[in-house]
Amino acid sequence: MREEFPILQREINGYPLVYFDNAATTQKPNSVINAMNDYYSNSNANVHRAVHTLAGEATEGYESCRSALKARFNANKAIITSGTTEAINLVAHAWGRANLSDGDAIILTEMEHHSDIVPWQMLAQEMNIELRFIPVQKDLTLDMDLFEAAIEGAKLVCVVHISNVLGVCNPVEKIIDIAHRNGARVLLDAAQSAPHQDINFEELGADFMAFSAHKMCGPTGIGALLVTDDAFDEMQPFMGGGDMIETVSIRGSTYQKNEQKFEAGTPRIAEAIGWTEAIKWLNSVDIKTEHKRILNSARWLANQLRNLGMKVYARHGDNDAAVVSFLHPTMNSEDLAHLLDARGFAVRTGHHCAQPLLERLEINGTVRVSLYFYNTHEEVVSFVEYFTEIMERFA
Amino acid sequence: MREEFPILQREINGYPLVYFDNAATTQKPNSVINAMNDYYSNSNANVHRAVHTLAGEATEGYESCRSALKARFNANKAIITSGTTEAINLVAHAWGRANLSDGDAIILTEMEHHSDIVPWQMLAQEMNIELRFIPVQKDLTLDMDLFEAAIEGAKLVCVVHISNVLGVCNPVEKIIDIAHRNGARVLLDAAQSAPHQDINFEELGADFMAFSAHKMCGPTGIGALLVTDDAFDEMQPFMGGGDMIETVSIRGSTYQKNEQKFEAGTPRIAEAIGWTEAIKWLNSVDIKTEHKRILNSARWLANQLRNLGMKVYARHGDNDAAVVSFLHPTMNSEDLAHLLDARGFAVRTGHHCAQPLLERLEINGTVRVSLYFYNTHEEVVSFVEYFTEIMERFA
Amino acid sequence: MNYSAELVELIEEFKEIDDKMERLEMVFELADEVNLLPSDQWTDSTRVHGCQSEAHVKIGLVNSNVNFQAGADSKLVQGLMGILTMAIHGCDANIVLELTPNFASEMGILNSLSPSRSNGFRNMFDKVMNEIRTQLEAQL
Amino acid sequence: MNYSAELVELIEEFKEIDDKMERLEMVFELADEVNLLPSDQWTDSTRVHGCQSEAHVKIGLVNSNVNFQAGADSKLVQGLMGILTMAIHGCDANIVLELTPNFASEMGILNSLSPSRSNGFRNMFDKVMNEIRTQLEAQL
Ligand SMILES: Cc1ncc(COP(=O)(O)O)c(C=O)c1O
Ligand SMILES: Cc1ncc(COP(=O)(O)O)c(C=O)c1O
Repeated sequence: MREEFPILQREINGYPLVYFDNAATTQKPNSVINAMNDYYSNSNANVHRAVHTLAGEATEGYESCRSALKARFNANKAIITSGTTEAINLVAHAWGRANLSDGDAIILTEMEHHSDIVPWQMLAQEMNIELRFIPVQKDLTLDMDLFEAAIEGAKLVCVVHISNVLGVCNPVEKIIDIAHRNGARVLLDAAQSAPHQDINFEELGADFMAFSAHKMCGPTGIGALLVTDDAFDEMQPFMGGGDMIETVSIRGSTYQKNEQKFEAGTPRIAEAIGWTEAIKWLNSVDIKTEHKRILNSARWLANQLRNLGMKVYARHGDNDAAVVSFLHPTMNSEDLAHLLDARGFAVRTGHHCAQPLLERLEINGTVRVSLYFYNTHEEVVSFVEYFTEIMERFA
Repeated sequence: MREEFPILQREINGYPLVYFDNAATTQKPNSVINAMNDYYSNSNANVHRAVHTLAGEATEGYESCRSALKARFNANKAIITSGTTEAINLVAHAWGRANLSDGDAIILTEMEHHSDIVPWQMLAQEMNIELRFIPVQKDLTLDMDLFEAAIEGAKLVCVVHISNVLGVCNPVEKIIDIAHRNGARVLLDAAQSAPHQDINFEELGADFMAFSAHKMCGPTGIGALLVTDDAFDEMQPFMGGGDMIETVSIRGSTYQKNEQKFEAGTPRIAEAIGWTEAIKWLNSVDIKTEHKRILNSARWLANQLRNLGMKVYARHGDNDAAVVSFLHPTMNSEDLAHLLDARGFAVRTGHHCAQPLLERLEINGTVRVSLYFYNTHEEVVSFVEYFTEIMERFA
Repeated sequence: MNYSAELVELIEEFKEIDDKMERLEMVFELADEVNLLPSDQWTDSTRVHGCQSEAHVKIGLVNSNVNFQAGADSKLVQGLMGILTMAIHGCDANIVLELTPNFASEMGILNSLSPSRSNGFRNMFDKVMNEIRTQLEAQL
Repeated sequence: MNYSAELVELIEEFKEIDDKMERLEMVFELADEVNLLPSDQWTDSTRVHGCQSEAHVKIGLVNSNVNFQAGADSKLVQGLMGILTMAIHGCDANIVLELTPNFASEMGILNSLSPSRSNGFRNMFDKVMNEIRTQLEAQL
């Protein structure tokens, strides 16, 4: 698999790149890079409504992404956005502003990424809506008792499927069940789960699901919102422009009926074509086996780091992601990351766009190792070896 | 120049591609394609805040786009968006909702693209704002007397710099002058002018300027909004998420002070890197000379088409774009486009996302030939030859 | 299903043409095969949706034979209607219902058209088949 | 400007190191050169903005000689402060003001750092120079 990813041949400071920043963004296989290259070199044109050959090819390429998304995730409606963040903002504007009113409540969790917090804070301020944050417990799980207690009066539940900081997979089936029994819709932030699991959207039962291509081997600049037919019917247009309208006159406009209603302007054509290939690539991976493999590496790594005196923030249950967030008792995280980079190890430090979670954990940030399917156990072992050397020389 | 654009080697139905759909989107030179390729193959990482080498390279690549935009257009603030459409919607949400109120007026023109109409119709409905459309006259220019009469009470003037249907360049200096003397801000839709002119944003004096990379040899999925410092200070955040915040807590959030405030979520990294190369390419072109050359070809084409009995909708003054919109007296435009495609000629038909303009012209659509710098006069001549053949065989 | 001799011949003729313009030219010529539905009889119920231009079809059953009238503001679309005319007009409705749009693919005309046009053809085909089915059922 | 002998030597030493980790190690060691500004004296006015971690600097002029105190929660940042200490501490303020951040580039340390860290160094450098300039002017 590794030879399909050209960047994995790269050297950093004379050492082979060991890319452990996959929760931030994943690398791209040749098939994805080449498809975009080929599009720009052979088929580039604007989509929809045009008659010429290139426009036909571009339109088919763009729409193939929607088909691939619907097929992979078993969804009826796939709106293409610029990423998870825009997908969530789309729900806030297109669904939230039309379906919520003064005094309604939205449930969030303390584990949310800023992208699933800030849009709701802005909406809450505009519409006088109450935000209820479900706390994260000492064992790094959500307090489900408090969730059940908080559900009354809530119209929407926004929950991260897998935490990008902890790798913890939340009990979303249960959350969806409780929410629906209480008449609340559910938005799933699947930015971290879509790359790591086979998700059946219709079966899972969420109303909205947001995720980004770049975290699942696809290009930057594109993502999607899956929506059930019912929720789709409740959505009002968000951004206005070309492609999302049926007719425009100076007296008023009418809108498209399908997903294009929410895709104003020239869409992300090359990106859609690249993403289609990334989905094909993911379809070809035995995700269950690969997930088990990298999760075991993560468990091993967590233990090694604990033995070296690190504080590790992870659970590593079977559905959790292969993410290891940790802190050195005294050494500054960015210093550590600089030293790791000196030998080619790419890890992330900082607040990971999840400050409320860190506030609950009473820390400012972590060092985060996040694995993906192209990572090997040997890489993890070499990480531990070098990490041990750093500890001996610097700590 | 042509050999820099790989797609221009392509054959369609056994004939060389003659790409005359440049107002819809332009083709990409190798430097742009290769830069993105290289990014994904060697430097792909998420931007901002990370310590490792790839993240540094990605961040520098992304920010180089902003620098290139500021330098090319002489602007202090360049917000990166997904395109012209999102840039205009950003003004509507971030500036419009914060600075307009019940009873205010916005001036638009009948020449606007749907992307510069629908966002304002949506805002007008939400906030009870009056939209005043400046009519297009028989000679295809804006009625400036009516504009002067309409300016009173207007807080914002939205005007397309160059019409994508007619190629007509509007007197934006005069419009900006009148608007500013009456205390109205001006949003320029520069989707068609940014690719064809050297624009000095500060000197021109507009408050906002929106345009797309894909129409100026850059990638899909990215565009920009230039903003003056004054107008920037009046803008409230639009979409919420990562990167646009300074701090987030469950009690509330604070925002970035610079352009990132309006760039929520993982940005369009590869696209920014590609666009940077496109801007470099454009900087290397002698735009005045090239513009004159293709404009002359367009004038010649317009005359030939008139001689063949077509109704041509164009003015072709010195600042107008090399666009020729026309109609056959009886033959269906899409039929014509299909026949043109049979010999490799890519033209666009339909309403070009400007239905109010077509309504004023009392037509449903046009056939549109739009030239760019890599087009040659020989291509235009061969177009006329084949067009003549079609007329003889089919009309 | 078995194609009519006329349709088989037409498919063969199309297959022999390599040049896209000539293929389009042939489609244009087939516009004359259409039993024209005059534009003053175009209504919302005759309209084929999802076509970029105006396209209208009307189905009648004479005994159980299909009577197909059509009209469009595009000659190309009307040519496609001409092909459909040759495939179904005057034929027994029960046999017609076995037809799939494959015959048009076999001719190579669908991939000579822009995706929106070939979608338009499929929409027209589906609408015609649905009408025939409804009217057949109504006769029972 | 002319660098102090100490600084020239340091630049040479850095230039000889190819390995990034060793270069970082040397920066770490230079953290000891800093005249520590204790964290209870960190205030908003000592803070270097645009640094990811906490970084604080304080300038005093003894006659016209620079007295440089600093502190950070990152040892790497403190090492950079150590380098700056060797470049300016105890030197004549008028001479120091001729310094540019070039010496750090010459050492190759800036491109061993992430862009945010090397920006942080530039911000620190600018803040220190501004303080020196302000205090010099106040003395006049
Ligand atoms: C004048 C004008 N404005 C706005 C747009 C919208 O640009 P985009 O679709 O790239 O957002 C276009 C292009 O389609 C245009 O020509
Ligand atoms: C859990 C989670 N939600 C949302 C996001 C935002 O995704 P994007 O930045 O691609 O919009 C991320 C990634 O940064 C994430 O990890």
